[in-house]
Amino acid sequence: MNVSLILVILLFGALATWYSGDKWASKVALAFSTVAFGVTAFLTYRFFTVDNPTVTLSFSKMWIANPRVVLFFKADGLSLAMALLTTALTPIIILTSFANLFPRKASFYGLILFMAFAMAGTFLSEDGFLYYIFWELSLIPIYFIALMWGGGDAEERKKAVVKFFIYTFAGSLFMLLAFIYIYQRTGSFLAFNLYNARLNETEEMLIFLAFFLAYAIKIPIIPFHTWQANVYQKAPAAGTMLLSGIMLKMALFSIIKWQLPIAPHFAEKYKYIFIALCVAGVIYGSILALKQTNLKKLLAYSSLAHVGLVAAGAYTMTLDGFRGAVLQMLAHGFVVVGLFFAAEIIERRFATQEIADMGGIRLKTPVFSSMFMILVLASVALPSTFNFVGEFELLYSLAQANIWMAVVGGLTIILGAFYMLRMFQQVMLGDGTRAFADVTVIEGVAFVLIIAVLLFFGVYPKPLVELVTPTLNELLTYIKQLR
Amino acid sequence: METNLALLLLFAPFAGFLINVFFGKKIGKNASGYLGTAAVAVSFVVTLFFFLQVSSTKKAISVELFEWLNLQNFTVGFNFLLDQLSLLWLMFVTGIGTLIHLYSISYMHDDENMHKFFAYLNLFVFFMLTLVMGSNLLIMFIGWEGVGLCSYLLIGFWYKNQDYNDAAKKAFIMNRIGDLGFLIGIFILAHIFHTLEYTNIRTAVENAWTIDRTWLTIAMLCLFIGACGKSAQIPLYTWLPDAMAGPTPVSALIHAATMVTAGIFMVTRLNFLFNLTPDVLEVMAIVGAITSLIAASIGLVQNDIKKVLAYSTVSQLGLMFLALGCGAYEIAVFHVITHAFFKACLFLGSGSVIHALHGEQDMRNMGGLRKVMKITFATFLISTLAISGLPPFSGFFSKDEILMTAFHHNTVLYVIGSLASIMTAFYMFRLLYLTFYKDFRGTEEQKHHLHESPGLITFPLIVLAILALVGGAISLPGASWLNEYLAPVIAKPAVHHHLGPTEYMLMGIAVVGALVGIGIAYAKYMNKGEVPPQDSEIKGVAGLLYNKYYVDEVYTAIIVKPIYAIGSFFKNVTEAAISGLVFGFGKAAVFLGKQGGAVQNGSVGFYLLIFVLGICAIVGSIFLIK
Amino acid sequence: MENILQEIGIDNYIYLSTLLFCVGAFGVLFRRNAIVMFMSIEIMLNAVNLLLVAFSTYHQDAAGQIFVFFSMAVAAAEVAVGLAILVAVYRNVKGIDIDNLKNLKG
Amino acid sequence: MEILIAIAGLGIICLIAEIFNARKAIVPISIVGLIAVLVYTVGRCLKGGKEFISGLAMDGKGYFNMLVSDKYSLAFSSLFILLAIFLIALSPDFHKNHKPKLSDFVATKLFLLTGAIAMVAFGNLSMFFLGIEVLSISLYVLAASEPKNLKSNEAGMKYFLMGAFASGLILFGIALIYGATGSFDTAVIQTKALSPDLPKWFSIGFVLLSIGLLFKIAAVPFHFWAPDVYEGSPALTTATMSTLAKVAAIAAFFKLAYALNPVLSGRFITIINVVAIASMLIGNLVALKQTNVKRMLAFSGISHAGYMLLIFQLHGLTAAQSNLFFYAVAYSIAGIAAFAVVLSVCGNKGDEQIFNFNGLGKTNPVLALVLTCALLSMAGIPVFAGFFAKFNLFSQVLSKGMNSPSAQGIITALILVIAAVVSSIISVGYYFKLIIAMYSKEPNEDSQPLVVPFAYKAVAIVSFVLIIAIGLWPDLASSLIRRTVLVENMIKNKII
Amino acid sequence: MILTLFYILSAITLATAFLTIFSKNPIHSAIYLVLCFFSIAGHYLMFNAQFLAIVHVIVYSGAIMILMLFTIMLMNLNKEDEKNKTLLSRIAAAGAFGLVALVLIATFIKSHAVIARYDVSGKDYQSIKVLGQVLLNDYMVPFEFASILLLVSMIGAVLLSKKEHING
Repeated sequence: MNVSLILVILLFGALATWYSGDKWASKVALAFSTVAFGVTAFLTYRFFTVDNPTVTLSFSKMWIANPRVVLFFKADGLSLAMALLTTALTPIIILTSFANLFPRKASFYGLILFMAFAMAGTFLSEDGFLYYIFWELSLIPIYFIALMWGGGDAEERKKAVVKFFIYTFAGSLFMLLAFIYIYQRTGSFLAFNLYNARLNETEEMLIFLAFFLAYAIKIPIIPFHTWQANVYQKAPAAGTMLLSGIMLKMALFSIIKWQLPIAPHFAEKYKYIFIALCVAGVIYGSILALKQTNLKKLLAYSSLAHVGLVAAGAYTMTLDGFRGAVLQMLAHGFVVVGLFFAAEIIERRFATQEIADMGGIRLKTPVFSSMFMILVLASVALPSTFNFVGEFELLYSLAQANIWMAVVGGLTIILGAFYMLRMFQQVMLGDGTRAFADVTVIEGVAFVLIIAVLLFFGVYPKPLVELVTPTLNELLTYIKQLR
Repeated sequence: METNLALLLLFAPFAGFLINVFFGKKIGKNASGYLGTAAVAVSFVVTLFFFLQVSSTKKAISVELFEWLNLQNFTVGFNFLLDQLSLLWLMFVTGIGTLIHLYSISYMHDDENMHKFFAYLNLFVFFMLTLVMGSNLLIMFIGWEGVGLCSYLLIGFWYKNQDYNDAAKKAFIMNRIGDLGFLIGIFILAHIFHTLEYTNIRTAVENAWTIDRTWLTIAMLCLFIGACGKSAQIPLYTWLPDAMAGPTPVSALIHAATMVTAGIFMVTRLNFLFNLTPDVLEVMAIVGAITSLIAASIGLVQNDIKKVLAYSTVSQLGLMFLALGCGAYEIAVFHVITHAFFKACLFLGSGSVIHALHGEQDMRNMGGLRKVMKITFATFLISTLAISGLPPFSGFFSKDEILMTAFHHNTVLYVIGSLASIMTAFYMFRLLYLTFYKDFRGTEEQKHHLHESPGLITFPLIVLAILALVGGAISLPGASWLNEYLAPVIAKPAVHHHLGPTEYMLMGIAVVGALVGIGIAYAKYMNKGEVPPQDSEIKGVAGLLYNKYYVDEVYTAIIVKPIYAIGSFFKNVTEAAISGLVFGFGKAAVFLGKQGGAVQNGSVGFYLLIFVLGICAIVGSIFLIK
Repeated sequence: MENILQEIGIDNYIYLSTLLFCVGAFGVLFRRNAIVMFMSIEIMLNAVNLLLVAFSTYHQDAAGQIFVFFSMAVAAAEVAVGLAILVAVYRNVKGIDIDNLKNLKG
Repeated sequence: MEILIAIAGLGIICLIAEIFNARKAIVPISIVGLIAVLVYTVGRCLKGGKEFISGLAMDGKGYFNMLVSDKYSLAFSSLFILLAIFLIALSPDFHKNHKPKLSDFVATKLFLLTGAIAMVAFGNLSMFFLGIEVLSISLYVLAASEPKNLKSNEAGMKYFLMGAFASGLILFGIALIYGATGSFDTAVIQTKALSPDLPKWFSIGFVLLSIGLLFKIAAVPFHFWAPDVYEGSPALTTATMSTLAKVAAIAAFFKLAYALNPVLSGRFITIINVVAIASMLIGNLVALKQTNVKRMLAFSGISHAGYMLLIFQLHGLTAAQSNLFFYAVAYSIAGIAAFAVVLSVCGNKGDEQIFNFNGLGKTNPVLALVLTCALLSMAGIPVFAGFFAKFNLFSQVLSKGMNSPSAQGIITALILVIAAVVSSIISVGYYFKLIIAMYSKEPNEDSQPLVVPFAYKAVAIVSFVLIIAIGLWPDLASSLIRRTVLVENMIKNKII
Repeated sequence: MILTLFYILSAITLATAFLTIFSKNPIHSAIYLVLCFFSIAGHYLMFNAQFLAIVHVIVYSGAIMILMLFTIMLMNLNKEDEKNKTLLSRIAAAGAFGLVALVLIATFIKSHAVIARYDVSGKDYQSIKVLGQVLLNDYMVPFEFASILLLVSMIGAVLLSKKEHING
């Protein structure tokens, strides 16, 4: 039993879902994704228990002779953690869509599973080429999900989605070039070999920047973020959740796994520029979130701010920064899915995303509002939520790098509280007369799962820390050694 | 055993919270109220147990649960420390908490969300306990933010009213500003000491590590900013008066007795560090003094009964910081305790009044309640005397010590503090007179319904009044039990002044000052029978004061508005520009495509012409051009 | 027997066929009558044939001349097909003016 | 040789079948025959065959080195045969209103195939020339094969005029090469080309020949015919042109370039680079505004020609031919898949505007899926074949640049790949226009339910499967042209 | 003497070629073209390639030009009704002609190969016999392939001009 099983289940699940027909699609998808999560969790458990887990649980097989590509799915702490995120969120996301009366459900859920497959593949791949393939592959389902099941004006949506696709595609092509370039040096795409490519200064710069372009667009880091808010707004909730919950983590993960170890010298030399850029994104996103009148857009910009901090932490190239980044990725994944789900629930009931049209919901829905509140609080990183753990480590790593970065980045906890509470106030509080049904059982289950994760790991993040720390240390050793 | 008891202490309120959240509605209002009260009472009992134990053994109890955060340089565990300081705090937190819970059962009885109220209160107590019990800064931070959250929830308890929600939000955000400072302070301390445990830091300090004083100063300053946020000091004090939007028991518990003293607790906790940074202490003293004066001056003219009390709280907190700034931690703690007694009593009393008047808070519409609400009046009077600093009430001792310390520290600060005290005496008596004396100025209907509050409300009042009366006993000048008790946790005890002539003179001045304040109030509101004018008629200095020096407006103008303006700029200019740039690429591509399409004009002759020119170009460039 | 090129020089033939080729190309560019354009293309092909023959002599090699046969076959085939297309066009538009064929563009 | 004979024989059988009123048998016979030939060719391909260049003079002794059967020609021949099978399979339904002409169409396509094979398998320039002429003339005929349709007339006319012009140029080039070397035999030319006293005519001739071929593959600035002709021709002819003809031309160009002079001059490469960049960018840019699918694919084809020209950034001939072959396979099969869908959708409508595709995702999800994958493959998105094709090309260019001694080499390589990447990005814009039409627009109200003939569907699905299969096992395609591990294993296991 | 002959023939060739292009009437063009072909045949004769010259005249003048003339007659095109191209495109055409001629000639002049002596192999290389041998031995494959070419053009011509019987 090794990690490739996760991918097989997800891919097979995608096909099965597609064939199962509209009536059963959602259930089949849920079943498969849950199994995938179960397998991932079991593998994680095994990871702690077996000897030499990276060997036992990895999968490696020659794929293409020329270029030399190996089907290498590696089980290390980092990849397992990200796979856990993916497989844990997928069933939740599927659950959140249960109430939606989509046409062509089979394709919809099939695409979701396929996307989960691609994303899990991205996280598990140890071979750069393979990684790139999964990276690109994950674009296609989300494109269709957003295009076909999205809301709002069709023309506007198309524009936003195409812009998103072209933009991200553009970025990743440059990453491909970078990979090819290094491959010419190493003759192999295996991460280890790529790390040891011995590039000179100019080469490192170009490669770093190529990677940066890909990741900056995907994460997004300002000023490459313009696709984000529109797509988040236009895509169906499940799509937005996939995008913000998992997909953008692909890029953050990649910074740690690929970009920094491959171009460590350049990164070390100019890291402050990138940290500053990311931190600027934090402020920029927060301030923009303040001005939003559309709920989903507000959440989008808040996401921009949060991931900016994660990226900044990753660029500090310290254990704290890396670990904080990973933990915060996981935390943000859950919380953002929850928040978008809350937005979706409101949209289902009120048929609007405009904050101004909402209000007085708390009056009608004690359960929903409590859950929403908890999510809001987690999002503003209240201690004892998972997000705090991540954010604390991130800010601490920034403080180690440069105290002013931490101060500026830390403004997020003020501004974040500002816009999130303001949003909550306008959306949920106040007086209102419109009817608003409280959460259904399925919706409630999704919320409870998310909240449980956020609170549990907020208090007891140790398992995750123990999972990722050795791997991150290893990566850091590479980075340091190569210096 | 100790661990389990400590956990019981900590989690009893949390259990109360959970039960109230999930089953509150089912078990009914009274049950949920009593349950909440019982939960805190359990904590109180356990605290008492520990308190007695520690008082006798003089050994701190520490409880270690599990590792929480794991950073490169240090780890943070869920560890709790029950030493003299925390137990002292726990005593009055749980004690007063229990009383206020009890009070709330009656006070909130008409509210449909009573179970939620108790849930929040319990949660608050839980977080407050976490804050106090935590053995490191980060656990304290959990409580620190947690109480802020509960404060937010409780201020906005009546969430239908968006003004209340605004107040709640404001409280949370202003607290968060402080929290950022706190967090940065933590970072620097962690960087310096590689630990956040108080005991470890203290050991490190005492072992005379070479510590970078600059960074330490910055760290302590940051922590002080945190304290400013939580304890409502300049410039982060404006949330507290607004926080009065919450139900009165909340104001009593959170915004008078417990949460707002978290800043003082923190500073006292870290006194061994603050001792190393006299500059920060100096700043603290100045900020405290100025806060106390400004808040008191605003309090002079407020007409909302709770607002007056709120400003009074800010002012008293300022005095406490003045004491801290002078390095007299025990004295600050002393004042915290006495203040908790009398201010809680005052708030609860005002709550009783408001309850009787069905929500009326404007003193201009009160008066003459003395006759109807005898118990309330009596307790209120005692507390007012206490806060005004008249012997032998508890406030006299604590305040006097502060002023005395300030006098020895810096005369200017002393003068400021004294002025604030005089003002306090004035406005408290103004409050008393306007509320309880003369004739009732409200509507007939209100008058008709006037009544003394039920026993559940008056009982806590009586208890607190008694405490306000005798609370000074714990630290009598010259024979302070408190100082001795706290000695293990205070690294450098305050200089204890022998009661010499200067000291007696200062006491005299204080008493006289208080009397002067009372006298003016009497003259103005009893003799002349003045009633404060309507809002629109308040002008001049009074207007300035009444509008709180326009600080809120200034903040809006220099912080909030600019942020929104920047936001607009970002939204309308930068976003549009970046987006335009991206789309610009697309548009440019389409434009070029159109041009290219236009060349494709369908004429074979033209195509061939280009063909031939292409040949010329290629052949020429290969063979003819050097 | 004397190589005739000794007298004339291969260069001259190259220039001649190049010129002839260019004249053919010119004809294609200059005229709008499709049939004259066809003729111009024939001129171009003939220019090449001439060159091939000249080179054949230059190398004293038969292959060049053989190639000319192929070239002729190609020319014939092209003309046959071209004229067939021309007829089809003529049937539709009643003319062979190439400038009338501008429907496909953009 | 035997391949050529077999195919020509099939063509003649088609013609005879018509005489004997066995019209129904034409297509099955041709397809079965071609499959047999394909199997034979692939078998030969895998079994052996010399490497291209070194094999130029060796194998064709029996025919005076007129045809060579090195791996390169065999591999490309098998691709052409495969494409022809698809194209012929599409014929009967496409020409169902012109039944009497079916034999002509099929025979023409078969002859066209012989031309294409001759173009890559030549060992002598005369074979090359005749091959390209057979191909071109067949295409002129096919382009104009709807005599009553003015568009078809115009397309045929334009193609003919310009094609004949280009043929003249090619001929001129061949003549000059002959003049310089005194032979049409590639092996002889190759040796002579390395001798120091080679007259300059040779390179002039080679350049003119190249220009003629650049015209055939529709590279900028010789691309103007392509969109008009593609648009005007019957769709099946367009499919032929954009897949078989283009691929054959680029294969022939590459072979010619390295068969005739193994060392190309730097200037020539520079020109090719400029042409490549211009083709990629202009093709994709102009495609953005097209509303006619065939025209769009024409411009897309121009840009693909540009990509394929990158192959001249040579770092190792073996790798280059393999990369070119791979690209050709990926591009042409995706093209077939796309055209199969275009035929299904527009076959009876007479025009190929994008709005005809509206709502295809709902009305016929399978076809929509096929077209989507074909377009994604052309855009170079993994895991489709087109991605590996682009990947290989980029690798090759970068590898050339990185292994060149001068800094200029790497800069050139970077410029080329970045231009390629930018144009890929642009291309997504119009490929997705079609995809969007299929998935996010409602079906046109007046449209009748689509009746898709079995052949169309079959071709679409088979080519779709191929796109994916080649994407998943890229070695599959490379094995034909190169000794891969796969081949080694097959030989070891005695499969071949 | 031969050189003079060359110049004369060349002059005729070029002149008739130009006249072909400039004649308004297609018939005149055709006739000038025939003349041009004859002059080219003259060149062939000068090279002593008699067989080729004859084939050339037969194929070009006899077959191709007749085909063209036939088409012209068929379409009744023997009128001078062709509109001129616009002045601009004519100038452009002339310019392009000038340019391409200049470039090519210049290239050839630049690459002028100094050839002191032209080989005389003494072998017979262009008699009918030799040509036949070469064509049917060495060039047998292309020769056969040319048949396919002609077949294709034949099918094509038929295909394009065949009347359709829908139910045939």
